[in-house]
Amino acid sequence: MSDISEVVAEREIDRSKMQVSDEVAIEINKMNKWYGTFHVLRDIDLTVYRGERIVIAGPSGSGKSTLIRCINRLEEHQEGQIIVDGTELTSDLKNIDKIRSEVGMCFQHFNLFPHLTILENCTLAPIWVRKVPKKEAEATAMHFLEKVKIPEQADKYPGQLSGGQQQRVAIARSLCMKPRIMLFDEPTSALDPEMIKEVLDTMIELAEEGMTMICVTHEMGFARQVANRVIFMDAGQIVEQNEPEEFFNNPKSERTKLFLSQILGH
Amino acid sequence: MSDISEVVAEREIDRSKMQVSDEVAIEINKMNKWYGTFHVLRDIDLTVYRGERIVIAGPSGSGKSTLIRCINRLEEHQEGQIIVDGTELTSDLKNIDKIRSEVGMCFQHFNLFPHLTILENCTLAPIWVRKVPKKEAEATAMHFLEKVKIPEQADKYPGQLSGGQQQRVAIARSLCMKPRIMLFDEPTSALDPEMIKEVLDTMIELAEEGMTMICVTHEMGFARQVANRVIFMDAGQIVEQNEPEEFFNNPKSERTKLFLSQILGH
Amino acid sequence: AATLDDVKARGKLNCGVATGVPGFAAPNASGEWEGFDVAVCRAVAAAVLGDATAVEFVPTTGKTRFTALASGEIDMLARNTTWTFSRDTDLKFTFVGVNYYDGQGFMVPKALGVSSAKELDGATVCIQTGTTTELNLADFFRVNNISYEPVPIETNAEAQQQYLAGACDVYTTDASGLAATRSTFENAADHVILPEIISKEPLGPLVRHGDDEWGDIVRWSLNAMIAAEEYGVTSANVGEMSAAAGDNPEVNRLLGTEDNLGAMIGLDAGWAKNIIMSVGNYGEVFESNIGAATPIGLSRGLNAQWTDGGLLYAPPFR
Amino acid sequence: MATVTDPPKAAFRLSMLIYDTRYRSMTIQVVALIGFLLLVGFLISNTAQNLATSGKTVSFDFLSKPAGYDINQTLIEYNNQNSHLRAAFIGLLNTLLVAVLGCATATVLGVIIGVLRLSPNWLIGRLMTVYVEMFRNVPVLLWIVFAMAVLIETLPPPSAFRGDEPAATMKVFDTVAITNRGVYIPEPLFSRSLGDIHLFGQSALNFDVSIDLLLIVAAVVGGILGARFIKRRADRIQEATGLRPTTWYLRLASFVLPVLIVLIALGFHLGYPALQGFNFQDGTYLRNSLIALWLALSLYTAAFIAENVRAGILAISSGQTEAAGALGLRPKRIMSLVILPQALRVIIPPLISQYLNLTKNSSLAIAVGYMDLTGTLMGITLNQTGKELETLLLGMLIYLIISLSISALMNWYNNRVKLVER
Amino acid sequence: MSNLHADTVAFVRETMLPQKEPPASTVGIMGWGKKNLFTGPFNTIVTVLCSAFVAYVLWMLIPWFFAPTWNATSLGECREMLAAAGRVGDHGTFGACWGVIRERWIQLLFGFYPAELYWRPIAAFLLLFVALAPVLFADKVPGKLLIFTAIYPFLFPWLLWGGTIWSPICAALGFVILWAVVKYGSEAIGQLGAIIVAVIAALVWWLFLSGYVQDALVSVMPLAIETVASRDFGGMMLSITIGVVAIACSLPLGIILALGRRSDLLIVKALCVGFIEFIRGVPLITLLFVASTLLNIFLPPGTNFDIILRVIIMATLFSAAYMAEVIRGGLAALPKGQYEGADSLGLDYWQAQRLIIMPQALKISIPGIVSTFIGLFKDTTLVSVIGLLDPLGLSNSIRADQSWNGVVWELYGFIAVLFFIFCFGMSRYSMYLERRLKTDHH
Ligand SMILES: Nc1ncnc2c1ncn2[C@@H]1O[C@H](COP(=O)(O)OP(=O)(O)OP(=O)(O)O)[C@@H](O)[C@H]1O
Ligand SMILES: Nc1ncnc2c1ncn2[C@@H]1O[C@H](COP(=O)(O)OP(=O)(O)OP(=O)(O)O)[C@@H](O)[C@H]1O
Ligand SMILES: NC(=O)CC[C@H](N)C(=O)O
Ligand SMILES: [Mg+2]
Ligand SMILES: [Mg+2]
Repeated sequence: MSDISEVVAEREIDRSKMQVSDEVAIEINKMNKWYGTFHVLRDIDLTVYRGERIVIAGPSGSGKSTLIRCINRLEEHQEGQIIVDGTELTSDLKNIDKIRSEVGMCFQHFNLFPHLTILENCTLAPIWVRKVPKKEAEATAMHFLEKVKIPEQADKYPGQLSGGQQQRVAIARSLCMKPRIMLFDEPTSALDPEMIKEVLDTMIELAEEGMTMICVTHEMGFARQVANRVIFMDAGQIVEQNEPEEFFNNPKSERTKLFLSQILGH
Repeated sequence: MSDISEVVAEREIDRSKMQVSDEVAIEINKMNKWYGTFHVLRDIDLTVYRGERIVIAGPSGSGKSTLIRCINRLEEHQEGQIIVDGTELTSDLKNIDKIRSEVGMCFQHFNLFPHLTILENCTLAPIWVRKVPKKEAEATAMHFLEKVKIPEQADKYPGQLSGGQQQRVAIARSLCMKPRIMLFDEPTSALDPEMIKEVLDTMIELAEEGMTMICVTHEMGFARQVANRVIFMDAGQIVEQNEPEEFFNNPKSERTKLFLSQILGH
Repeated sequence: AATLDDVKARGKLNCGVATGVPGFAAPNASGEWEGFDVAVCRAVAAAVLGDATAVEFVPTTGKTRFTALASGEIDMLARNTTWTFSRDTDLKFTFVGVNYYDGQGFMVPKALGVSSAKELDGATVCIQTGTTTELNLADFFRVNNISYEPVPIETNAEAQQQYLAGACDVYTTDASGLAATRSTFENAADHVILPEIISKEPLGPLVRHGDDEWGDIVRWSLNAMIAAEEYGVTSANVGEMSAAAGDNPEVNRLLGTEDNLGAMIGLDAGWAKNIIMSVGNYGEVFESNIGAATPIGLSRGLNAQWTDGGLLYAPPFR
Repeated sequence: MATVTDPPKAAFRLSMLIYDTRYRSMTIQVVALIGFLLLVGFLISNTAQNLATSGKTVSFDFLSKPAGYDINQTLIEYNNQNSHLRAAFIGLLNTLLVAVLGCATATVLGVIIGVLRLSPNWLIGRLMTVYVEMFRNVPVLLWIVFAMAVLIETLPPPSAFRGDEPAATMKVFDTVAITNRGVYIPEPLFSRSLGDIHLFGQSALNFDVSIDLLLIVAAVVGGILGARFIKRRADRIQEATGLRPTTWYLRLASFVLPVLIVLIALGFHLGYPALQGFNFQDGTYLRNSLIALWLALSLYTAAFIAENVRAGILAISSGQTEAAGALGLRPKRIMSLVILPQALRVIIPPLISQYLNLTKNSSLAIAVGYMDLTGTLMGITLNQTGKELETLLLGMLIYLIISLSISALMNWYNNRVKLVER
Repeated sequence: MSNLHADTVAFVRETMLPQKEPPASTVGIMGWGKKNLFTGPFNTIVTVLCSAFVAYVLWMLIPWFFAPTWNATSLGECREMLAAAGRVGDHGTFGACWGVIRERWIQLLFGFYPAELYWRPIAAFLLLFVALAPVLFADKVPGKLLIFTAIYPFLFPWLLWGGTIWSPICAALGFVILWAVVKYGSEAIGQLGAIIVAVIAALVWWLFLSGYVQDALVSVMPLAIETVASRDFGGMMLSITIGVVAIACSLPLGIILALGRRSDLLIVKALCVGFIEFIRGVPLITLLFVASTLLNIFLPPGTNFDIILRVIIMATLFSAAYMAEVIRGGLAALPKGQYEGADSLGLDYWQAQRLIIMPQALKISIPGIVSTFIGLFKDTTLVSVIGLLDPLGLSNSIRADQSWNGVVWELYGFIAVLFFIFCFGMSRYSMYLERRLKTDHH
C-alpha cells in the first residue's frame, strides 16, 4: 500500500483545478436501510457539493458499499431521503432512470459485458439510453478510451484484457454516459499492484477535471492526495468526517484511530 | 527481487562443501526437440558434473522448462543424446523408470497430491516405486520433512499449507526418492516474497550438501551465491554459460546483456 | 438341440403364456397360473418331469412371444397362437397341433346398434399388435372397401380398458378371447359379439424348429389329452385304469400298461397317466376353464371330438 | 570425464515390444485391435451359426414386401399393401413429428418455468420448484402411461356427444371436440388448392407435398425476411440518428400480411369436425396416443430445460445486471442486450442435449401405441416378419443418425459462440 | 487549498447509534408477504391465482385421497364402499381405491420373491449402505470397511439369487488370480505382459476351470442358501437390483472407456469413442430389445442365460457410456501437474492412475455419477416394455387381474411416489455432496 501512495506522490497533482462549488450534488437526509431486520445504514446525513472528491473508508461490513449503492438506487432505502441533482429517489421509475444516467458507477469486479467488444461495451448505454447515433457514440467512446490510454484495445473482448485494463474500460464505459457524479466501489481491490497504479492514475485525472466523485477505497495515498473529504463509517453510521490531512494526522474518534492504526500498520 | 538476494546474502554460505567432482552426472549431446514443426531446443550440448549447481536463465519461451523436462523424460527429444548417470534416455521404459527415480523434480506449482496427507505424499513413491516398507518410508519422509523444517505438518493436507510450505513439501517429496540429481523449474515464481526465502533456504541447504542441481530461476541472488555455473538460453539454444560472477559482471553476448538489464533493472 | 435334457436338468419347464386372458391364461389370487392354455404347459411338465407344477410361466404379449420362443427364453409357447403358413415356415416354428379351433370376431357395445361387421365403416377398432388378427382386420376392411381406425394395443387387459372407456368402438380378436374378455365385464349383457367370424384361427402350442424330439413330446402330450377324452379316460378314473392293462389296447398303450410308448419319446411309461392324473383330459380341462359352466361359457362347437361332429381328432397311439 | 560412445543402435528385440515406448503403444493398439476383431469375429460367427441352426438368413428383402398392417396416423399416403420400408418411413416421420412438437413445447414450457422459478413471487417460485422436482424424479415412461390413462379415463368418448341431450359437448364455439380418442380441431382447407407435387416417383419413399403448404411456408419465410429487413432498417436509422423508430406493427404486418394474402388467394377456410357415424369426421384429428406422448415428453423434458435455463440465468452474475442497471438501461433492454446473449451461450448446449434425450425417449411411444419407428419397423414389422436382427439393426442405425446429426448441430453452435478469452 | 466545505462538515460522532427495528411493514409475516407475494398489483394477481390453483388441486385431491376403501378386495367392492359413504359424483363414485395397494404393495416392492426370504434383499440393500459408506463418507468412516466394500459385489448377488456360496467365491477367485498374476508377473514379464497374461488367465479360469472347481467344492462342502429364480424378481426390488448392479459394473467399465477416450493411442481411442457415441446415440429401449431378442443370437449356440442378466448387461453397457463421459469430465478437471508430479516420481501409468488420478477424478465426478444413477434407475421402468415385472410391469399385470381391472391412479400414484422418494433423496444427496466438495480444501 505504501508503494502505491509513493507512486501517486511521484505525480504532481494539480489541486488548483479541483474546485468545489456551492451547488449541492447529492443530499442524504436521515437515511435508514435494513436488510431484513439487520439495520445496515443508520441515520445517514451527507451533503456532497459539485466537484467534491469524497473517500469513504471503514471496516468490512460497515455499510460503505450499501451506501453508495443506495445513491444509485441499486438498493432501496426504507427511511429518509436521497436527493441526487435535485431529484429525489423514490420508487418512481422515471426518477430512477434520470438519476442513473447522471451517476456513473465502477464496481470492484468491473462487470464488463464479456460478449461485447470494448467499444461496444462503451457505446451500448449511450446508444440505447441516450439515443445517440452510433457514429457519435463511437467517437465519444474512443475519446474516453484514449483518455484511459487503451484506444488500441477497442476491438478486443474484455476476456482478452488484463484486470487493470478492464477496470479502465469500466471507467471509460461510465464516462461515455457523461455522468455528473461518479461512484467507485473499491475499484482497485481486485487488482495486482502494478495495475492499481494504472487505475488510480485514471481516477486522479478525472478528479483534476473537476468530476464529483465518491470513492470507497482503502488506498490511503489516493485519499490524501485527491480527496477533499474522508468519511469514516462503522456499524452503518458515519463516525467521522474530515479533510484528509486532519483525518489521517489527527483522528478524533477511537474507532477511527483503531482503524487507521490497522490499515496503516502494514 | 533485490530484496531476496540480500536475504540470501545474510546467510553465510559454506561453499567449501560444494565440491564438484569429475564424474559426469548428465551429458547432453546435440539434442534437438520440436513441438510439431516448432523447433524448441536446438543443438543443446551440456555436461553436468556431480555436485554442480547450475542455474538456467533466459527470457520466457526460450525453452528452459522444456530442457529440464527432457532430462526427466517428461518430454521426449527427437535428436541427439541425453545420458543421465550413464544411462541413455531412450524410449526403453526400464531406462526411463531408472532415470526418473535418480532424478527428482520440483515444479513451479508444486503439484502436490491434494487428496493425500503430506506424509503420504512423501511416502507414496518410495513405497510403490522403490518398494520400501511403509515404516521405513515414513521414517525417511519424516527425516526430510524435518530437514525442510515442517515435520509438524506431516498429517495435514496440502490445501492447508501456505505456498512456501507446499513447495518445501514438494522438495521433501523428491528427496524421499533419494535422487542423485535435482531439477527445479522456477520453484519460487508462484510464491509471495516472504515464502520465497523459505524455499531458497531449503535449496541452499541442499546445495551445501553437495546435491547436483539444475535450477531454472530468475532469483539472481540465488544464482550468484549458490550456482557454480549460469546458463543463459534464448530461442531454444544455449547462448552463454559462465561462472556467476563473470556472467553477471561481464556478460559476453548482446542478448545476455539485454536480458540482464531487464531483470536487474527493476 | 436337446431341449428335453435342458428341461430335465433345470427341473422346470419354461412355458410362454398370455399376459392375462381369463380362462386361457391368468394368475389367480394366490398367483398360480390357471387356464386352458396353461393346462397344456402343465401337461407337458407332467409328462416330462412328472410334476404338473414344475412350470415357470413366462407372460408374453402378441409381440414378444415369438422372440421369446426363438431366443430360447421359453421351451414352448401355449398362447392362443394361430397356426399360419409363414409362422410355421418363415418364422421357423413347429406347431404341434391345435388345442382350440377359433376364428376372429368383433365385440361392440350393444348401444351402438351394430349387427354386422360390415356396418363398422369409420369405426375405431382396438387390435392387439403383432397378431394375425391385425392383418386379417386390414384385409377384411380393404376387401369390403370400408374404412376404420386401428388402435394398436399390447395386451388384452389394455384392450379391455380402452374398449370399456369408449376409446374404441370395437374390440376384435379371436372369438374365444372376446368371450373370455366379455365374461369379466360388469355388465356383460351390454356388449355383443357380432356374428361374423372373419378368419380361421387354429390355435395351438408351438416349439422352435430344429428339435423334433421335443416337438414330438409336446405334440403327443396334447394328443394324449384329446385321446383320453375320446376313450373316456378322466382324472378320476385314470388311476384305476392304469393300474392294470384294460381291454382297450389303445388305452393301454396310452397309459403305458402295454408297450412302452414313453420310451420312444424319451419319457417314462407313465407319462400320459401323469398328464391325465394331474391335469385331466381335454374335455375336463375345457369344461373347468372355459366351458358352459364357467363365466366364459364357450360351447364345444368345432372343438368337440370328431366322434361328436367336431374337429378334434387325435392320431392313433400306436 | 567419461566418454560416451555412439548410441548403441540396438537391434530390434522382442522385449522392446513391451518395454520400448515407441513399440509399446503399437503393441497395445495391436492387442486392442486383435481383441476387438476377435470379439467381432466371435459375435459374427455365433450369429451365423445361430441363424444357420434356426434356418434363417440375413436379408433385407422383407423391406419390399407388403406390410399388411394398417397404421392409424400417417403423415403421408399409406395403405396396408405398401411395403415394410414405407411403413418404417411412416414410423420415422411420426418419430420426427413427435420429436419436433415435443422439443418446441418443452422449450417454451421450460423457459417459462425456468424463469418463473426465479420469480420474486415466493408462491410461484415454489410451485415451479414442485413442478420441476415432481417431473424430474419420476420416470418418463410412468408419465407417458399416466398421461394416456388420464386421457382415456377422464374424457368422454365420441358416443357421449350423440343424442338429443348429449353428456358432452364440443368446445370453442362448437369447433373443437375433445374425446378420449383424441382431439378434433378445425382443419385448414383451400378452395382454390394448387394440388400436390409428387416426389420420388414410384419408389417406396415417394410422397406428395402440397403446393399450398409450400406457398404458405414461402410466405412465412418471406415474412421473416421482411421483418428482418425492417429490423435492419431500424438499426440503421438508430445508428444514424440515435432514435429507434417504433417498428413492431410493421414487423407484425410483414409477418401476417403475406401469409394472409396467400391464404386468401388459396381460398382458405376451415373444415369443422362433426360427429358422423362412430367418430367425428373432418377436422384435424390429434390422436390421444400422440397427445399423451407429446404431453408427457414435453412436460418431463421441460422440467430439465427449466433447470438448464435457471442455471443459465444464474450463471450470469448479478454484477452484469447491476452494471447494466447502473448505466441506466431499462430491465427489458438489460434482458435483451446483456443477459440473454450471455445466458443463451450457457443454456443452448444442454438444451440441445435435452432435445437429444427427448428424441430418444420418443421411442417409448410403443407404451401408448403411437406408431413411431419403434412401433412400426422395430415393432410390428419385426413381429410379422421375424427379422429381429435386420429390423433392430436398421432401427438403431436410424436413431444413431438422428442423434449424431443433433450432436453435430450442437458442436457447430458451441464453436460458433465461444466467448473470447485471454 | 480550496476545499471549501471540508471544515464546515468536519464531524465526529460521539455516541454510536443502536440497532433500530425496521419499519413494521418490512418485517414479520407482513413484510415477508409484501416482499414476496404482493409486490405490485401484477404480483398480487399472480399470487391470488396461484393460491386459487393450489386450493383447487387440494380440494380435488384430498377428498379423493381420503377414501374409506383400505379393506376392499376388488374394484367393485371399492365402488360399493364409496357409494355407501355417499361418495357419488357425476361420473359414478368418487374416491381412491386403496384396497389394491393394501393387497399388492408387498408385490410392488418385492415382486414374487418368496415372502420368507424377504430378509435377503433387505439385508442386501442395507449392507449396500455399509459398503458405500467408506466411499461416500471417507472422512467419517474407518478405512478398514473398504474390505467389506470389496467383498460386497460378490455378496450382493449371492444374497439375492442364493445358491451355493462357492459360486461367488469362485468368481472372486478370478479377480484374485488377475491381481496375483499382475503383481507377481510384472517382475518376470513386465507389466503390460503381466496384464495381458492375467486377463487371459482370469478368462480361462472363469470360462473353463471355475465350473469344475465349483462342482468339486460343492460336492465336498455343500454350503448353500435357497436359490431364487430371476423370474421371481420384480417390483422395486428389480429396479434397484438392475440399477445398483449396472452402476457398480459400469463404473470400472466407464473408467476404462474414459481413459481410452483420453488416450493418445489412436485405435484404442477410436474404439472407445465409437462405443460411447453408439450407445449414447440409440434409445435405451432398442438396447433392451437387443437384450431380449438378439443377445442370444450373438452368443455361442446353446448359451441361454437369464433375461434379467441380459438386461443388466445392456443396462451396464448403457450406463458405462454415460459414466465414461462423467469420468472424462472429472479427469479433464484435474490439472496436468498431477500427471507430471506422478511421472516425475517414477510412478508408472497404472500406479499413477490408481494412486493419484482416479481418487481425485472420481471424487469430482460423484455428483455426475449419482445423477447417472438416478437416470438409470428411472430408466429401469423400460424393462416393463420387454415383459419384465418392474413396478410398472407389475401394475399392468395387477390390472389384468379381474378384481382390479380398471384401477389406474392408485397404482401409478403409488409407483410414482416410490420412485420420487428414491430419486429425490438421491438428488438431494448429490447436491449436498456438490456443496461439500466445493468447500472442501483437500
Ligand atoms: N443482500 C444482502 N442481504 C443481507 N445482508 C446484506 C446484504 N448485502 C450486504 N449485507 C450485509 O450488510 C452489511 C454491510 O454490507 P456492505 O457490503 O455495505 O459492507 P462494506 O462496508 O462494503 O464491506 P466490504 O468492505 O467488505 O465491502 C454487511 O454486514 C453485510 O453482511
Ligand atoms: N506442449 C507444447 N506444444 C507446443 N509448444 C509448446 C508446448 N510447450 C511449450 N511450447 C512452446 O515451447 C516454447 C518453450 O517453452 P518453455 O515452457 O520451455 O519456455 P520457458 O523458457 O520455460 O518459458 P517460461 O519462462 O515462460 O516458463 C514456448 O514458445 C512455448 O510456447
Ligand atoms: N389375440 C392374441 O393374442 C392372439 C391373436 C391370434 N390368435 C394370433 O395368433 O396372432
Ligand atoms: Mg463493499
Ligand atoms: Mg517455464
